[in-house]
Amino acid sequence: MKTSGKALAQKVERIEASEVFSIRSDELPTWCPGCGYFGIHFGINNAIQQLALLHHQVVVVSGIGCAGRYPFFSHTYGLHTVHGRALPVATGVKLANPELTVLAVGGDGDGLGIGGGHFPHAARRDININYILFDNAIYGLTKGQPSPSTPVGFKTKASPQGTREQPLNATLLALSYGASFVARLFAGDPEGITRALTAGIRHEGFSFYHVYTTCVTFDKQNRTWDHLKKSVHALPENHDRTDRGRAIEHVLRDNDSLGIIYQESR
Amino acid sequence: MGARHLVVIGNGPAGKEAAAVLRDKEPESRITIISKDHEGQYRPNFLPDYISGRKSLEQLYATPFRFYQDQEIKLRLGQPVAVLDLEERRIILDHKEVIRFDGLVIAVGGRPRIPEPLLVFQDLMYTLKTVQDANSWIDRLASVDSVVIVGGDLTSFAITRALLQLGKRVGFVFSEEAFWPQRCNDQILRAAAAKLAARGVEVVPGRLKRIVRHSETRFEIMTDCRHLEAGLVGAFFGLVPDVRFLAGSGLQIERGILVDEYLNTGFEGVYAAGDCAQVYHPELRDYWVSIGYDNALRLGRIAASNLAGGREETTVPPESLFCDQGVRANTSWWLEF
Amino acid sequence: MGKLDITIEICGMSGDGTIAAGGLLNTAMSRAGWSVLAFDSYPAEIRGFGRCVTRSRFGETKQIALEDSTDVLISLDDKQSLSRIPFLADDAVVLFDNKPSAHLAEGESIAAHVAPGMALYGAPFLDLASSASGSGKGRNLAALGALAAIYNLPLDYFREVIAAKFKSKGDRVVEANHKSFDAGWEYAREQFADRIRGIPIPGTAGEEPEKLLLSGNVAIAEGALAANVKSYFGYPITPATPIMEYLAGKLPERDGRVVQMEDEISAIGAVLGSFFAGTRAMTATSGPGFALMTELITHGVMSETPAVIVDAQRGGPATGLPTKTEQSDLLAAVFGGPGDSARIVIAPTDVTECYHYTAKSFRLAEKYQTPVIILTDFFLDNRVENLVRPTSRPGDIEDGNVYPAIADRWNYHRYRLTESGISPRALPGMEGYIFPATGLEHRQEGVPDFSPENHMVMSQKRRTKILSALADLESPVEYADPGRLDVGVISWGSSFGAALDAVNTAREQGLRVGALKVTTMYPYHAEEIRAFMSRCQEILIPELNLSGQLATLIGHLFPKDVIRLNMVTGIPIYPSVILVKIREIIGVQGR
Amino acid sequence: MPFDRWPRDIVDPQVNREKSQPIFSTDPAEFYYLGLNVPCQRACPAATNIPAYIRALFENHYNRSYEINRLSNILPGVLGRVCSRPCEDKCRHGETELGEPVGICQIKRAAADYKDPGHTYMTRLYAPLGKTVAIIGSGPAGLAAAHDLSSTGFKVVIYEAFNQPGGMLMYGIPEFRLPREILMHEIDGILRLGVDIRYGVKVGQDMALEDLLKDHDAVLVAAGCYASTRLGIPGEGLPGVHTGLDFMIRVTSGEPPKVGKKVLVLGAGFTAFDCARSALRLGAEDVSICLRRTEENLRVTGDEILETKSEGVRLESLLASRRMIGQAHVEGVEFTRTRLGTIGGDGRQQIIAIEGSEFVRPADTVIVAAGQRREPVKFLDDNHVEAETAAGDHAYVTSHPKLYVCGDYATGPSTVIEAIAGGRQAAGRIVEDLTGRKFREPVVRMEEAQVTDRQRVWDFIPRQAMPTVKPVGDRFETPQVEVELGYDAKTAHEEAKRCYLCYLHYEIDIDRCIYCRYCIDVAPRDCIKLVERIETNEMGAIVGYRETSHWQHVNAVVIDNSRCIRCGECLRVCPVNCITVTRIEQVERIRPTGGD
Repeated sequence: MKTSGKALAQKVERIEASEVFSIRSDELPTWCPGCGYFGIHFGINNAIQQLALLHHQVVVVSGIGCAGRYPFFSHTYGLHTVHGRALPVATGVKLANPELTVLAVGGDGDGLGIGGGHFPHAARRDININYILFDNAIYGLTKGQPSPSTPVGFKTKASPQGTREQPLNATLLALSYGASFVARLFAGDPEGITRALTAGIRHEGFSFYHVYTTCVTFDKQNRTWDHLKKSVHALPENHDRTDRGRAIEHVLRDNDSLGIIYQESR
Repeated sequence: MGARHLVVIGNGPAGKEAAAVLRDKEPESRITIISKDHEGQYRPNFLPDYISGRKSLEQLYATPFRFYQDQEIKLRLGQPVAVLDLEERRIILDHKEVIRFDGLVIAVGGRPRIPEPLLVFQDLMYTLKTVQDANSWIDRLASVDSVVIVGGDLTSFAITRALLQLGKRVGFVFSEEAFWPQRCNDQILRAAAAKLAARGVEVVPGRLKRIVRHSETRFEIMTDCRHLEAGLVGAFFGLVPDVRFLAGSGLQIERGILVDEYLNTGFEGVYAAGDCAQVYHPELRDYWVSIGYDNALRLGRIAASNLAGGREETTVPPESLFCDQGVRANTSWWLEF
Repeated sequence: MGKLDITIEICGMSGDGTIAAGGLLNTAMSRAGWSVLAFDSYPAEIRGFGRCVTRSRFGETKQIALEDSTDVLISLDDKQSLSRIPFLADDAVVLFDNKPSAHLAEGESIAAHVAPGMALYGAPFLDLASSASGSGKGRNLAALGALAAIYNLPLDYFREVIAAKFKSKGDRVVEANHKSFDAGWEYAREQFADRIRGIPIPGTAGEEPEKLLLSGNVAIAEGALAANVKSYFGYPITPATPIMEYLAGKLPERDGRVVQMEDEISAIGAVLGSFFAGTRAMTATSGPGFALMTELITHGVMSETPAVIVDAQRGGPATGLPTKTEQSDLLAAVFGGPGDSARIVIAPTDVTECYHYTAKSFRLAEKYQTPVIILTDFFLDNRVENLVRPTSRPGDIEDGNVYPAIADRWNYHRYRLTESGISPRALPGMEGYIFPATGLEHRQEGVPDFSPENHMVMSQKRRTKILSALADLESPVEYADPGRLDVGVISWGSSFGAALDAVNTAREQGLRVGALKVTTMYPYHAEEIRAFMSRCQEILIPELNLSGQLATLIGHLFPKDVIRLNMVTGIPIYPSVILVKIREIIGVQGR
Repeated sequence: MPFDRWPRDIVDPQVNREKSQPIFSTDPAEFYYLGLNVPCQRACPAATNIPAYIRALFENHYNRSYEINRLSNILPGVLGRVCSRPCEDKCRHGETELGEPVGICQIKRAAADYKDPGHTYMTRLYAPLGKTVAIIGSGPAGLAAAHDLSSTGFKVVIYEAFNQPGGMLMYGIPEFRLPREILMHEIDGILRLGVDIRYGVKVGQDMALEDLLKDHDAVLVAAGCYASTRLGIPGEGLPGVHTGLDFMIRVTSGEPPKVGKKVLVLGAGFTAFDCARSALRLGAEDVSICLRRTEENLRVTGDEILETKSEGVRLESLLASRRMIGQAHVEGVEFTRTRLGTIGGDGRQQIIAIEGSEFVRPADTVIVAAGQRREPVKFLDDNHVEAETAAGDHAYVTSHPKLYVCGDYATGPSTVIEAIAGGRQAAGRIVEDLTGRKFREPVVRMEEAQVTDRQRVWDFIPRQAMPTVKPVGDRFETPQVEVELGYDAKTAHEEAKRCYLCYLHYEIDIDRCIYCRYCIDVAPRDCIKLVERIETNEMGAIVGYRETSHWQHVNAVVIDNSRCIRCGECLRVCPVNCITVTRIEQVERIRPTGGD
């Protein structure tokens, strides 16, 4: 229903006064309009603001890909590294200065493909970094090739007969790699992202956030907004997030539940 | 930007002349000419001779592009004006670019006029105002040998002469709407008809009722007295100022944009000159319109000079104005006829 | 208009369909009989970041370089196109959308910058497409339609290529695009009725064998297919990805496969493994991926395992300028990696050579048991030329493997010392020839041996082998009159076309100059190059890197310092730039 | 900043949302919003719900479309032909870059033309209140007031000086513009409510105003403007000189005056045009309309000017009449030239007659259509009552407590739609004064709307031309030939598609927006903005946006409804379904028992 002009104006003024967006950089993001990354960006920003982290105490490390651009749009320290190497670099940053809040961001190609070898070891090492995987199941920046999380049968120019490889389930991987904090999230639910991050950043150890998102430009068939909005749902209320085995069992059964799936108690 | 931005709409003789004078008077100002034509400035009065082959295309074009470059006049060709906003002192071009101005000379010239009752036949008649029009005439004349002229303005006599030179048969249906902006009176009409007939033109009596197209090169023209056939029909009812974009601007338009003897439109810094202007004559206590190349140049000069701070009056000897039914015109062509 | 030579440029924001429109234009023009050389540039980001430009040069004779002056500019986004203004010819034609979605301040429209003498054609592309198809997406096609009308281009070809391009998306998409195109065409027909230009239709239409529009990348893939490649292992990276995508559509029909690997390290690894087992395979990458591969490439050198690697160069270092052209990987390709690891490096200069050199590279790799690196660059990869479908040259694609003799069975030394350095290579599955291959230094049998003598001998063997390949590699080609030359221009890769174009113009102007094309980068034909140099007063080496990498590699063959012309602008070098330099060296003013 | 502004779980808000009840508001800010964003309805003096009736016609609900009109403007079939169309001047579609306004009026006519022949409009009737009101005059104002008063429960008696109802509709508008059966049909629909009408009674002459005031609880004077303004120049009394109104009354009553070959019409209003065109139909050969200013200033629509010129009438500008020439009969008019002067307070250039520029135009008939003014309805003592203009032009009350005025009589000559609106407002005033209650009041109705099926291609449909009788000669066969033929049903439907439906309000819910700009990407024009601030006026209505391209300062993505053309593209792409559509329109709230 229509909001009154006054209420709308006041809402905007409240947002302005809150300075909640001071966590954004000055640059308009270059992601395609409609990209799910905007939702993730929104969620991450709100978490940083909500936790009242000092912007200069936050470092965002990225690899290559559309998500690799992230540091340019965030009013924090940023390090745009090379393809697949965000995690080792983030590890170095955190070890060098444990005071910093370190966020490693990257896409599914970056983190599960070329950088897939770093993922288990970051989890094993359990350094207190936050790894946010923007999983749109496609290589967007290179114009739409299948990625390690692309489902079987997905057709692209590089896979005209449809992909044959089984997709990787990043949540399941993280659980089995021994990550001490695992959340599964959705770009269309920035509030959920904020909630998970506020918990995960406080978590002492490697926190992994698997975010389902979209590529509106190159994926019109699989992980679209419409499909995601229909399939995702909250974790069951009785979900026990302290039991790794049960968490794995749940994830094997249900690929679409969102929330903090596992957190090792410290 | 400290310098004034002076804009001239129209790149005809009046517009070009105005810009040149402005450059002379205000060396520091930014000057822009906006023209909807794609070609450079040409002499419309040479078009009949161009059709008959007595003038070349080169002779039509009056001012080379070099001139604008040397004078540092920005020439925007092929860019029609959509809106003139005198309140905000800005022009919105058809492609939505917004141009602000400090001073303005409107010198848009005219477009061929078709009287409203004949609008239904508009597509069947050729007019003559631009080089493209002339080229269309040349193309079509290659395959027809008879032409009917309806109307009867000053250009119609020039084209009739050109057609006779080309050996075409010419029929002429006078209209009381002819001699726009004047109307014909019987006396002139008889005199004109006699002159035309003496040159071998078939002057058709009666009022134009209908035009029927039988084929691309066969038209039937019906007056209330006669039917006749021709390969091409030309409409010559004078020009009306090409000022559709002025609607709602606040400028007063009758047969032209009404301006005072200093060519001011009543709005500060906004002038009109050339065929599109209707100028007040204090001595005659009436408005007059100018027709023809030399008049346009003169008005362009005066408008520019006044925009640049001068106070030059348009002085035309009353006796040089042709007057009929309360409408006066000054034309070099008239004398020729 | 006399002899046809027209450069048409389409410029827009990424997302405007600029590249697609350029592709359609090139295809249609090629079908209609024109010779085509086209090159697009687009930003790394899919949307938002930047400008897309397609430049197509059409002519009656084969075009070898792009010039810096544009005859026709189609502006799909004026903000982006403003940057193209300086490149417009004095009598250029500019098509633009005259109904943008918002008001523009003075100067923001391209119309503000079109000089008198140029011709401005305004048509509401967006509105035309929206009204014809309900969506503004077809604005690029409306623009093409207007272009086709203004130049009286043969309509059927456009309709055909549009149908072909969108066929896979269904009839409705085809129809929508046809409608947008027609809307542009009809609008222009009507509005510009008296400003139709027309250009001469080449007399060759329908007479010559049908020409294909090939990009360097597709030619490489086609060359590989001609050589019967079985596997492609790769990882997405601009500008090499199209090779993978093209092969992905072709290889499965031929019992082959494309495997997208998890990174470039695994890609080169799989290629080496495949050749080791006797099956032709390849990979393609660009600078950053190539850097990842260097270790395994040197492994291929050490273990004498064949491999075919395309390094599609882009702006560097590091991630660099993914969508810009540069020729700065030359020394890395020739010398990069640990140890003395000579390998074969070849660099085609045009699309046809992309085809032939790739086709041949498999045989070279097999025969000389070494990785073969094909150096291309963004410009060459993406530029499109139309040519008669190439077929492989005799001998190029034959099996190059040197198999061991029956006599050596049960007594086989994989790395046996020979005069040429080439040791017969057995393939797994051959009974009686079992050997270990290793990246450790090894004896003739293949077992590790770090003794001083052995390392010396085996290093020399590998070097001799590579040098002996010269006989099978393309010699430099001279383009010059006999006798003394004031300036000799040596160039390589995609820059050579511009060099030759400049030299041709200079010769027409009566200057004594010549060009030398070098396509074999390592080992190189020192004698032939020296022979050319010896009759030149000065040697000019234009190339797209800052340090002058070719000049560094071969400059020592010339007694004086060679003159370097280096540019790292991200765009191809234009003939006019080289011509100015030639005239400057000779001491003539102007172009 | 509270971070609990995510009042949702992950469900598609479009799917599970319950349809909410409409809200009614009297907040002035919402009225302001409507004025800015539904400009057609605001431009209509009677506040006709234009988008709603166009949409109804689009859905082929002709009856419904007619009824929506009927609710506000009482005489849709008549207005569909003769309305001055203030709405079309304000139509969004007519904004500079968007083409031409929707043919709102012609769609209205189509609704009237194509409703079921047997369709009867059911007026909501209240129980009789036992009070009576007399209305002087049965023109549009009187009829509208009679309609409202009668349906509210008053006994209404109309006193009409002529022998037929309709006032200017019957006597001022020629039949070629308004066929009489259409007019009578709609008048009957009003009289049917129980309105008594006495013909041939001129109050103040045939009957005393005092008697009326005695017999009725209120008297509403809606007697129009029937006194012709004279130019006050010599020779106006000559035979062959007519006033425009008298000329039209004689033409419409079937006793047309003789017209000569050359006719000059002095005047610039609708009447001047009607006179000129009627003169042609009476056999004149050369008809000119003489204007003091130029065509630029005419209130007449462009179509009307074009049709008039096509019939052969000439428009001549810059003429001020000085005197009529002639002895026994008019032979011509002496004019002076006028010229433009300085810009006056109205922003227009003053027009001054030039002394000494006299000249004569010969004429056989001269029609002076210089305007009308009211002829006061007088008491027996020759006094009459003035409207209390202090309370505004539409105050309707007079210094006499039982006497009210409306329509042209109150305002001076205006338009049919203004008269109808005035009549209805005067009726409301009377009702309130006599009962102390309000039965009707304007409110803003808001209701969540479903997405429309509008298609972008419809925005490019050109305005459908109104077919007229062609060739022009066929119009003169009888003076009754209606010149405008009306849209056929298909054309009307096509034209209806063009309406943007501005009554739909698109809004981004800031609480749910992820700032992804998908909507901006697909927007057809700069209608969605990245804003730092929203500017409001003292009422709290939005008046502007402070835009920014600095990511840090993008506090909201907002839809500027005054730029929005309701294409719906944004809504179709929004990934988080945060765009809502509200149908917002001004309606008349009817209180069953009346309210305060």
